[in-house]
Amino acid sequence: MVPLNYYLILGALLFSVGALGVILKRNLITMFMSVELMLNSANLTFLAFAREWNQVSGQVLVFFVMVVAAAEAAVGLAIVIATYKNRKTVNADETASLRD
Amino acid sequence: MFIFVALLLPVVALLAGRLLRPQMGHDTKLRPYECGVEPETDARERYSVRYYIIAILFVIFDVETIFLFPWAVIYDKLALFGFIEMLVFLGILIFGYIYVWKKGALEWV
Amino acid sequence: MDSFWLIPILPLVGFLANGLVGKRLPKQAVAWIACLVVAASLLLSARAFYALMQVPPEERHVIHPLFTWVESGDFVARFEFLLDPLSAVMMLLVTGVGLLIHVYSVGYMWAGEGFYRYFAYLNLFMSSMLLLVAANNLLLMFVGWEGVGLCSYLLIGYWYFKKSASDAGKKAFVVNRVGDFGFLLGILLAFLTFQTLDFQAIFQQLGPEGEFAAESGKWGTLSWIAFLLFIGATGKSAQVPLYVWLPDAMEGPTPVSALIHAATMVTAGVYMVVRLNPLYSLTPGVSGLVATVGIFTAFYAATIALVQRDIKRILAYSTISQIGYMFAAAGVGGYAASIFHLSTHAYFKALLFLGAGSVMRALQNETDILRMGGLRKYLPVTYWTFLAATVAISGVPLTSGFFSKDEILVRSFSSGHTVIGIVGLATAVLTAFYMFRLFFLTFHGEQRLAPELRRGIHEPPPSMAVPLVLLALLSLFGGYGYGYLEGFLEPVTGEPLPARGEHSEALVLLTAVASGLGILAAYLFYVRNPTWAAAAQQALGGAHRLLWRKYYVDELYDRLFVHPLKRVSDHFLWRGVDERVVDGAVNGTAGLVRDLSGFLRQMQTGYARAYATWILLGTVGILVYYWMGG
Amino acid sequence: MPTDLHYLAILPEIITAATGIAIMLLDPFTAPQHKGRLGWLGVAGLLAAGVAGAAQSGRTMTAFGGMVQLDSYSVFFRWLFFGVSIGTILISLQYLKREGVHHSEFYALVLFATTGMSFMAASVDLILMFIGLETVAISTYVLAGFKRSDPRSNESAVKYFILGAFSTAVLLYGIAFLYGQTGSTRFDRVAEALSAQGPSAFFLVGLALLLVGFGFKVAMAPFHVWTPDVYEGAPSPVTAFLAVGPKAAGFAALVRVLYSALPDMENHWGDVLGLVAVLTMTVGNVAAITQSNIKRLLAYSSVAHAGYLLVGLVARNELGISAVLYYAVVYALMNLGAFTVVVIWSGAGETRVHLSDYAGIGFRYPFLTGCLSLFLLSLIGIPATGGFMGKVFLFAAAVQSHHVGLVVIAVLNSAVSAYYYLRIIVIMYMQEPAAQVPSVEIPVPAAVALVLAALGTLLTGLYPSALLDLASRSVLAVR
Repeated sequence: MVPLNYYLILGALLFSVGALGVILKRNLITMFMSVELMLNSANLTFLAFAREWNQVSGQVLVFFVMVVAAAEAAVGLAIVIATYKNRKTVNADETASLRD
Repeated sequence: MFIFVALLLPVVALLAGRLLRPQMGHDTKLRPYECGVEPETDARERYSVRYYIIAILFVIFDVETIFLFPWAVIYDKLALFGFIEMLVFLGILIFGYIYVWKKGALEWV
Repeated sequence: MDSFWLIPILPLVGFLANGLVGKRLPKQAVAWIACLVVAASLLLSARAFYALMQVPPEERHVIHPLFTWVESGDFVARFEFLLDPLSAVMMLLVTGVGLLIHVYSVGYMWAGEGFYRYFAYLNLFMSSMLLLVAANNLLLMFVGWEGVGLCSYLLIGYWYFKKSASDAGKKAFVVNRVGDFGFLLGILLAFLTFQTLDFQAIFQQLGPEGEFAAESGKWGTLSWIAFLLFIGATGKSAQVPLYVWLPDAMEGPTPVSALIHAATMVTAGVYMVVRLNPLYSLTPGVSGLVATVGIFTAFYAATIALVQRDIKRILAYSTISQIGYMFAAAGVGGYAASIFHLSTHAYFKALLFLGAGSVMRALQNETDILRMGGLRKYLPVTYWTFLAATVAISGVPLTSGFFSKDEILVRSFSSGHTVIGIVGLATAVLTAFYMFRLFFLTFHGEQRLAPELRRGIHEPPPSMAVPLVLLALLSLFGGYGYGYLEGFLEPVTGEPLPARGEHSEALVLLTAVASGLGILAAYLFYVRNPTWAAAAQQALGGAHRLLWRKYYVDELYDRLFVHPLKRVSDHFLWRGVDERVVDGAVNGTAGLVRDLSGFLRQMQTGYARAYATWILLGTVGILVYYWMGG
Repeated sequence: MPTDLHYLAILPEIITAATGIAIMLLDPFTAPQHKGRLGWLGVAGLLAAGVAGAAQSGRTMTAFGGMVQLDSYSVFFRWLFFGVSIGTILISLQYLKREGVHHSEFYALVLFATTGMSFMAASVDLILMFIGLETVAISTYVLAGFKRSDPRSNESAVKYFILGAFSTAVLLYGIAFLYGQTGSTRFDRVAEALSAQGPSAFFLVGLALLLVGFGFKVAMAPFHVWTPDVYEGAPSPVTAFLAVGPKAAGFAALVRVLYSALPDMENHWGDVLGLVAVLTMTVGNVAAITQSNIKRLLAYSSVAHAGYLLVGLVARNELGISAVLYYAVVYALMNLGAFTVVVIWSGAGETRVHLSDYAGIGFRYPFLTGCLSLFLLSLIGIPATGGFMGKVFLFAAAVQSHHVGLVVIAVLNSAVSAYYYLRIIVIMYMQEPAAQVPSVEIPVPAAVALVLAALGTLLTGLYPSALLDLASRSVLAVR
C-alpha cells in the first residue's frame, strides 16, 4: 500500500505546478486549466486523507468539488468566449486595460 | 529494482520498434487519415463557437450525473425518501434543460 | 429647570426646518425661525441658570436622561444632558452671544444667495456646540465636538465658489481631524481605564476614595488620557501646533468668524479641560504642558499679529493668543479664571469681528488696514463700539478684559508659575500694541482708501448696530461679576481661590502698566509719528519678514506632512490615470525612490498573473510566519 | 431516511433558490419590456425569505447531519443579505434597461448568490461553507461580466474569475489539511480534535490557506489586488453588491470558522489578522487618496473598511464580534447608498464616473448629493452616523483587549481617510460645475433604496442600541 505521504507530496507538487501555471502562463485557457489542476490536487489530498481515515465523507466532498469545478468550468469558458468576442484574443496580458 | 525495470521497459520497447520496423515513409502515409477523402484544410483550424457552447452544456449535465452513483448504491436504504430527493434533483436539472432549450442554446445556427 | 434638555435640541429643530423647507420660505421667515429658536434656547438657559442659583450649591447638578444610546455588555453610553454651574454658564454664553450674531447676520447676509442654507448651518453649529457643552459623557461630548468641526467646515467654505474659501474649509476640517484623532484615542483609553465614560463616574474614581488617587503625580495612564484629550483641544482651540486652520478660517462670512472665535468651536477645548479638571488636577505633568503650550501660543500668536495687515487675520491671531491665555490659566489650576476669560473674550471678540464686518461691509470687503484710515467720522457707531472692544482686549483698567487677564496673571504668580506670569505680562503689552495699531490704522489718521470706495460708506442698519452696542456694553462692564462667577462655579472647579497674595495689588498695577505701554507705543508709532513704523520695519527687515510670513509654519507643514503623504500615495501605489503626469513625477525623483516605487507599482499593473503572484506571495508569507513559529 | 433533515431550518434558502429558478423558467415566456416584473418577483421572493427567517428567529437547531445551524447568528446575516439583495435589485431595475442588458438572469443570479451567502453564514461544516462560497463566487463571476459586449465589464469578469478560482483552490487545499488532521469537516469536531492534539503543522497549514481564501473574499491586503480592477469594470450595481454582500458573507463565515472550529488557535490567527488589518487599512486608505475614478476610490475604501472590520475580529472578545456584525450592517447601508448615487449619476454607458464629473452638482441635485454626502460622512466616521458608532464599537473592543497599537493605527487611518472622502464633497459643492450640467432622472425604485439606506445610516448613528443589541445577542451563538 502506498503511504499517505506519497499522495500528499504528489498533491503538493500538482498544486505548485498549478499555481505556477496561473502565474506564468498568458493564455486564459491555460491559466484556467492550471486552476483546475490546483483543485484536483486538493481533491487528491482529500481522497488520500479519506482513505487514511477510512471514511466516505472525504470522497463525498470530492464529488461536490467536482461538480463545483464543472460549473466553474462552464462559467469560465463562457467568460473566455465573451473575451474572445470582444477582443479577438485570449491572451490574459492583453486584457489588462483596467489598472492604476 | 522495480523502478529500473519500469524505466527500462518503455525505452527498450520504443528502441526495438524503431530498429525493427520497415522505413517506408512517404507523403501519403504522413497525411492525416480522413476516411480516404483528401483533406481540404489544415486540421488545426478554429472550431465554431457552437462547439464550445455544446461542450459547456455537456460538462454541466454530465458531471451532475455523478450524484446518481452514490445514490444508486444505497438506494435500498434511502427508499421512498431517496427517490423523491432524486426527483427534486433531476427536476432542477430538467428545469435547466428547459431553460437552455427555450433560450435557443441548442439550436445549431 | 427640567426643560433645559431642549436647549441643544431647539437649534437643531431650526436647522431641520430651514434645511428642509427653507428654500421655499421667504427670507423673513428663515431669519425669524433661526433667531427665534436661538432666542428660545437663550431664555431656557437663563431660566436654568436662575433655577440653579435658587438651590443650594451641592444640589446644583441635574442630569436629564433622554435615552440609553448604546448598551452592550459593559459598554454603556447614555444620551443625557448635564446641567451644572459650568454648563449653565457656557450655555448662557453660547446662546447669548450666538443670538446677537444671528441677529447681526440677518442684516449682513441679506443680500447674498443661499440665505436659508447659511442659517441652517448656523443653527446646526449652535446645536452642536450646545450638545458639546451639555453632554454628560465623553462620547456624547465627542459628537458635539465633531459636529462643530463639521459645521465650521461648512461655514468657512460657505462661499464655495471661492477656491481659497473651500481650501480653508478643508484645511480646518483636516487639521481638526488630526486633533480629533488624539481626542478619540483619549476617549478610548479613558474607557479602557475607567470602564465608563460618564463624567461623574470617572470623577468618582479620581476622587480621594477612588483607586486612581494614588497615581497622582506620576506620568501614568491618567496622564496619557489627559495628554491625548489635550491634543484634541489643541486642534479645536487652535493652539500650537495645530492652530494653522484658524487664520484661514476668516475666508468664511465675517459673522461666522465671530461665532467660531467668540462663543463656539475654539472655546470647546478650554471647556473640555475645565470640565475634566479633576483629571487635570491629578496630572501635574500634563497640566504644566497645557499651561506652557497655552502661554507659548499666546505670545507666539501675538508676535505674528504685530505685523499683519488683514483686519480679520489680526483678529484671528489675537483669538489664538487669547485662547492661549485661557489654557495657561487652566494649566496653572485657575479653572474659574479660565472660564471667566473665556466669557469676557466672547464679548469683545464677537464685537471685534462684528465691527470688522461692519467696516468691511462699508468698504465693499476691503480687509487691508493699510488701505483704510480715518473711518472715525464715517462710522461713528462702529468706531465707538470697536473702541470699547479694543480697550477691553487690551486690558485697560476697569474693562472686562482687564479683570479677567489680571485674574489669570494673579493665578499664575500665586501658584508659583512665575515664568508664565511674566510671559503673560509681556503678551499683554504686545496685545495692547497690535490691537491699537489695528484700531488707529483703521479709524484714525489720514484716509488711504481707494477713491472709488469713498462714496457709499455708510453705517450698518439697526439690526446690525444693536448687537454691536449690546456687546460693547458687555465688553466694558462684563467683568464685574467675577467674584460671583467664581463662587458659582465652585461646585465644578473645586478649589476655593486662596486669598490673594501680597503681590496682587502690584500685579493690578503691572497689568495696567502693560496695557498702557502697548497703547502708548501704538499711539507713538501709528498716530504721532507714522514714519517710525516704516523705519522700524526697515530696520528689522529679517524679523519682520519672519513674522509677516507667520514663521513659515504653513510652508513647513506642507513640506513635512502634505507632500510626503501625497508622494507616497502617488509613487508607491498609484499608477496614474494620466500616466504622463505620474511618469513625469517619477522621473523627477531620485533613483532609489524610482526603483522602490517601480517595484511597488507592480501591484496594480492590471495583469491577472501579477495579482495571482501577490496572492501567492501573501500565502507564502503567512506560511513562513507560522513556520518560523510566530 | 436520515432523521435530522429539518428542511424548515433552510426554508429561507429554499425560497430564494426556488425564486431564482422560477425567474429563469419564466424568463423565456416574458416579453422583453416586462422583464422588470421578474425583478419584482425576486424582491418578493427575498421578502418572503426574510419573513421565513423572522419566523425562525429565537430558535436554535442543527440540521442535515450537523452541516447547517439555525441560530440567531445565521438569522442576523440572512436579514442582512436579503436586504442587500433587495437593494441591489432595486437599483438594477432601471440600470439594466438603461444599459441595454435587461436580462432577467441578473435577478436570478442575485438570488442564487444570496442563497450561497446565506449558507455561508449558516454552515457549521467546511463542505457546506465551501459550496456556499462557490455558489456566491460563480454567480458573481457572471454578474461582473454581465455587460457581455462591454470589454471593461468582460475584463473585470475575467480577472475576478481567474483570481477567484485561484483563491478558491487555495481555500479548498486548506480545508483538505484540516480534514486530514481531524477526520471531520464539522466545526465542532475540528475544534475537539484541535483542543486534543494542539496546533500541529497540518492545522497551521490549513489555517494559513483558509485565511488566504477568505482574505481574497473580503479583500484583505495583499489579497485585495483584484478589487480595484474588478470593481471598476463591473456594472455599478454589481460593484455595489460585490462590495457589500460577498464581503459581509466572507466575514460571517470567517468569524464562524475561526471561533467555532479553531478557537484554540486564536493567538495564531489573531496575530496574522492583526498584521493584515494594519496592512489592509493602510494600503486601502493611502491608495484611495489619489484615485480619480469614483468606483475605484470606493473600491479602495472598501479595502480599508475590511481592515477596520478585522480590528473587531482581532479584538477576540464579545464586543468585537458584535461590532463586526454591527459594522457589517452599517457598511452595507452606506456603501450600497453611495453606489446607488454612482449608478444614477453615471448615466448611460457609465460615462460619468470620474470625480470631475461630480463638480458643482451639489446644489443642482440636492437629493442625490445630500445622500452621497451623508454616506461619505458616515464612511469617514462623523458622529450621528452609523459609521461613527461602528468605528467606536470596533475600536473600543480592540482597546478592551489591549490592542492599543492597532487602535492607534486604525484611528490614524480613519483620520487620513477623511481627506479623500471629503474631496468628493468639496468637488460636489465647492467647485465650478462643468459648462453644462447633464440632467439625470432618478428612478423611483433606486430613490427608495437611497432613502432607506440614508435613514438606516442615520438611525444606526443616532440610536445604535437596537442594532447593537441584536448583534450582541446573535454573537452568543458563535462564542
